[in-house]
Amino acid sequence: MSEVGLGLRRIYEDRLAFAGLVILIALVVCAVLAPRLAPYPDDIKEIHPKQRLLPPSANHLLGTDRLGGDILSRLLFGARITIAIAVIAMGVSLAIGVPVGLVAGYFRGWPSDLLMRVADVFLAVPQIVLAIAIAQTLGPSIPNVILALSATYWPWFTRVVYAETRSTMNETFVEATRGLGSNPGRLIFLHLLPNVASPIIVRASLGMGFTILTAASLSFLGLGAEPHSPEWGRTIAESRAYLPEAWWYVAAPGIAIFLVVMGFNLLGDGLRDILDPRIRTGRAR
Amino acid sequence: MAQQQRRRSGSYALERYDPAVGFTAVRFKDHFLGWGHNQSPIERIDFRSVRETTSVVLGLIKGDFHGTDGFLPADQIDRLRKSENVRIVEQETMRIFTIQLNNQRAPMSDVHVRRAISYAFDYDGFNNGVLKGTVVRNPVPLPNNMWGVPKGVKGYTYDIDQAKAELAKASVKIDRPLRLHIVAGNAQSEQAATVMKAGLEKIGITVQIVPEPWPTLTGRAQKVETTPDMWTLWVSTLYADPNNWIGESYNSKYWGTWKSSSWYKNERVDDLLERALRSRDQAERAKAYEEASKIVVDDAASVFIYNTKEYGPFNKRVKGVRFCPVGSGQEVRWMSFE
Amino acid sequence: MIDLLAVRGLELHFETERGPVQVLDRVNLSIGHGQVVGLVGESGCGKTTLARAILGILPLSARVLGGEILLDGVDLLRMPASVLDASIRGRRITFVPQDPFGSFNPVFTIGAQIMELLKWKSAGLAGTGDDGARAGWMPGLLRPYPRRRYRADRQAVIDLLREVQIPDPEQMLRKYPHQVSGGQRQRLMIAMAFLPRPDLIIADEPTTALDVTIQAQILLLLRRLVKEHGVSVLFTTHDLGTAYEICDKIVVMYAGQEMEEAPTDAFFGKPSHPYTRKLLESLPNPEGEIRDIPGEIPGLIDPPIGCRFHPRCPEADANCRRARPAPSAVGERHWVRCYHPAGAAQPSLATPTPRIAR
Amino acid sequence: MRLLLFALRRVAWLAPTLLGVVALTFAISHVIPADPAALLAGEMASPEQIARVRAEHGLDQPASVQFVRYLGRIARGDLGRSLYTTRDISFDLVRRLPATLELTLAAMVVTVVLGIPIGVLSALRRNSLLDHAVRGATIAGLAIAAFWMGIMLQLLFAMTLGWTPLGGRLTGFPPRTITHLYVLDALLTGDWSALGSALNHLALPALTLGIPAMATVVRFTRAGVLDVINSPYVLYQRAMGVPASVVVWKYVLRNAAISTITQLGLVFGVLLAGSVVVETVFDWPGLGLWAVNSIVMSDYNAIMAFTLWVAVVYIAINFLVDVLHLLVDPRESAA
Repeated sequence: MSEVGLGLRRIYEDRLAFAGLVILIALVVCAVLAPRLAPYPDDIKEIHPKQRLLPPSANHLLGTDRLGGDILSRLLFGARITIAIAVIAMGVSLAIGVPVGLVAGYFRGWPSDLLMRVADVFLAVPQIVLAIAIAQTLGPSIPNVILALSATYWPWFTRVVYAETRSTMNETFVEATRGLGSNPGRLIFLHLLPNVASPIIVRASLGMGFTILTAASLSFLGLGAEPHSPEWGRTIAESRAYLPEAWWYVAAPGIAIFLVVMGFNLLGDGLRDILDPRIRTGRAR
Repeated sequence: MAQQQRRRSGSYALERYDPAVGFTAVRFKDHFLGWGHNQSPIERIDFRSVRETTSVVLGLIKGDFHGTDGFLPADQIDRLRKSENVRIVEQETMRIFTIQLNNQRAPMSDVHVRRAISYAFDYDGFNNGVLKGTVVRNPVPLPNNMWGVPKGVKGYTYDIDQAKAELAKASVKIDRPLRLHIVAGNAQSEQAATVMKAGLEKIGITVQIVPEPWPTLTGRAQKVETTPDMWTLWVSTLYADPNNWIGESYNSKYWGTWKSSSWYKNERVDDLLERALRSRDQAERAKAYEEASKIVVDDAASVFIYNTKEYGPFNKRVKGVRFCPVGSGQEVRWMSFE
Repeated sequence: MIDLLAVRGLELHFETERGPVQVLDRVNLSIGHGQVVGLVGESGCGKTTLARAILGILPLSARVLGGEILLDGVDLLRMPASVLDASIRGRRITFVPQDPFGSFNPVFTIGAQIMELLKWKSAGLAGTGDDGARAGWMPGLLRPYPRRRYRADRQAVIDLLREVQIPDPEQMLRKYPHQVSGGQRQRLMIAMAFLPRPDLIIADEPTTALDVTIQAQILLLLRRLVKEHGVSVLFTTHDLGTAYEICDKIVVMYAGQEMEEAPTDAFFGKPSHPYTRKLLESLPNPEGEIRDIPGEIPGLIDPPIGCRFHPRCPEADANCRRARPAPSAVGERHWVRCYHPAGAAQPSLATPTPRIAR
Repeated sequence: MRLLLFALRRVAWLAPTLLGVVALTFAISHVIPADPAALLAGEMASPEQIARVRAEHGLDQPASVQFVRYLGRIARGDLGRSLYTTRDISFDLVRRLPATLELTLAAMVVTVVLGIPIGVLSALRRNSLLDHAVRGATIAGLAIAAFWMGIMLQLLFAMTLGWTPLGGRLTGFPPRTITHLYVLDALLTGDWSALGSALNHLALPALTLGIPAMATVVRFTRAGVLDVINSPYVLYQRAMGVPASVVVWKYVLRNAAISTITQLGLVFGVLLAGSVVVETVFDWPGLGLWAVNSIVMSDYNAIMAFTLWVAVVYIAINFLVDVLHLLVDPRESAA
């Protein structure tokens, strides 16, 4: 575990990455404690037609929405949806992408090539477009959005893992363990996985941010959350009709999205520099 | 969506059309009604189809547009009121808004449940809060300003206790979330649905809101089994007779059309509506419609919400704006620039 | 007469997160007119840094803390970069890089690159007060290449390419770097170093990147050109054999300190510094056994006080650990910085077997 | 000649990917849904109608047969009919294409014209205040939701300042159409008022679409330039006293350009994807908006066609980039 400790220490030293980490911790806290933190937890269901579109004030720090809901409270609950989407989508993508990448990287021959070509096909379509197609066919709902995002993101992991595995395979110790006749499974999980871990972590962190953006876009286009859900992209879509007067209505959720994605990107970049000096980033120099 | 194309242009001839842009019409000189009534008629009209309401309003305020159709969100009308370029012509029309209940399907088959639902909608909150009083409460299956409306029918009010009481009387159990279908991308039906949902959850009924394109909805309404538990519906004027509303909606002989999508069945009402339809005697017809209305309201066949007010925002320079309730639009023949 | 180039007490550090790396410790070095000086030492001893310091192309992290680099008595360290560009670099001092593969720009033809260089540096410019570099930024780029001079220079290039035994020079000028072998590239690099008719050429391990057979040819070529053009050369290498073959004088560096300076014969004849002796012993000798120097090169973040070799030195005593010894003469133009020089002449150790006739 | 061979080799490599994309859209439209026939026939359809649709579209056949037919249709450029407008989809596609093309190209211009110089500057002045600012901005640029930024721009420039229209492509009817790119047409026909209007309408969407892509370009340009600056050949140039201006503007840029060109394909992908959202925000009558309207109308055929179209264009662009790369980088020709 000292390695983890070391990693954390490095993150702490990298100011930007640390900022990212702080943002994300804040996000999780908001999501978990939403019912306690929210000034008006009921406003997820409750409506107050008489106090709609109130500008920010002491009672409503971020103002109220088109049905009188307290925007701050709704944002806090929205954070839950955002996290759920990002985490589940990434989890599923990992669950699909990593094994495929490992297998394709470990075994040579046409099955591996085929797997990689399939991945390429998915990567040939911009994610959001493919996600739209899938989500629309499945019918608009958050679970389907998650499904669509997972179905479109796994190839990124496959790519990374594949490349890493192949290079690791050529390193001597793998040859050695092979020589000792240890079975593929053992080799993959004891030797390859640890080696591909760091690029996966980096990719996942950056992927979270990307996924959150895509998910928000889908909701904005009306593919995600059902009406009056506190989901951030959805809220922005609803707020448009009340511009320019109700500027706070559109500003708040947008900034929320921005901060969270920023958090993941900063952390991701930081991790990339820390875990994987081979990959050069703009920040590295 | 500002659909200027909706305006009738019989007295104007189409000159140019582009679905992405809109169309241009020029005055049709030899229109059978002639133009004697209008000294300086408008020679040329550009109709632009603009998707974003906000753009329409901005255009009106800046004076790029001289008019638009009446159905604008309340908040936009507020903005227009503030502008010195725009004059808003206001009048109650005959376009009523209801939430349809599928009377043939449990639990809505139980009159007490239907009443409970009707008590659970915050009419005042929606009409005067969300829509800022740009509509008027319309508790009956006919536009308030139509003849045949029964006198002194208050209809239902937002009253959770009453709702609970009614629900207690209900014989059926509500063991599933009710599906409330709305017109996809239509902000007002979204908000109405949300208000309905909020109210129903107070009395322990969960609601799932399902956005669907309009053609799908009307399609569903053709069969009782595909008709949603509830859905938002506007009935506007095709012809100025009570039958256009209550008749086509609650006379079971019309089953299968989307207007009658509440699948309401009541011998007495059927009988009354038939008689009203056949009779020549205005007084008798009125009585029949009034009585039928009372029953339908008492049965809470649908949730009757409001009757639309028409807001014709026009550039101050435009004169002679008159409304035509049928198809609710404004007749350009009468208009002129000052 | 004064030396062409004299480095006096040059002290230089590299800034790093882990503190300053003390790469050069008050280094002295002198190069006479027409003299070929070999700067010898293990990699990381600071010879490349010294070479770069003379050219003024140190990395950003480098800090010069003291000393001077005199070219005909003028201190280059106190000269503004523009003047260096205009009248020193590529004019009086030219450069043969270690890596002939990377030192050509892959996306331009060789001809384009040579001519671009001559546009600013051709001998034709010498004497005329003209210098491109002082002419600001964009102007430098837009500056035309006078037709007349261009033709002259191009001819000069082709002649010189013949001289460095490049078959069919015109053809060569049209090629891209990746289409040319390493040996050829290094010949080109050498040619480019001579074209401006410099006084001093700094050749930074010019042969290490090449394989042995090529090395020999390049050395031969270099030596011939040096003799013909009578230029001075600073030749850094870690290979004593190479140094032996072309140098008039050899300077040994260890861990950022120069240890001994001697004419080539004296250097191999009677090496006086313990390190030098170890170095020579480590050469493959007739008996074919290889003796290694015990111990390892110190880290330069906190180098040993005094003589940096003392941790590995059999002779080392308190003095060595206290202060760095001053240069002491042990023979004709033969200096050594050691408290215990092996002064007495003794039978020469292994001299490297020449690969080319001297 | 060599170029041609290279191109052919690339095409051969791309063909399977294309096939795969078609297979993908087929899977989405025919395999995922429980009953594609019901989807096509629409919610209101009676069992008989659904049955008829199933027969018409051969949905009762085994999947393999269906796929072959599907492939054939697509090869013939027949993308089916829109379930909503019942028009031929390829017709809509073609009619909507120019708008999206104009927007994407404009955004591309913004991206490249701004992105590359900024990247170079930030690399040349690395660790300067400017550099830090730029790097911060790029990280931010990649974190902003495009649709939100678009709305904010509208809020500022259209609603508050009133400098630009909220959306749309033009006020009034387009200039005499030659290319259907209004800006170009207006220029060609010298219709200055239309030109002004077109540019005015184009400004915000192009910016919104361009900025995230710009962030990417800046990053890669910066990294590329740094690579070059630290390369031995630049060191050599400096050692030989070639003026800094020449080294930077001639050598560094030329080399950095290569690494940037390879990124353009990626950038174009970003732009294509972005156009869906941006066109919605700015009511831009292009393919993206068309796709979104198809979503609202749950017009599956249209959405599949759009997906397919984007994929094909995306692949084609990447192919072109490879060829371009071959042209600018002599090393490629060796490989």
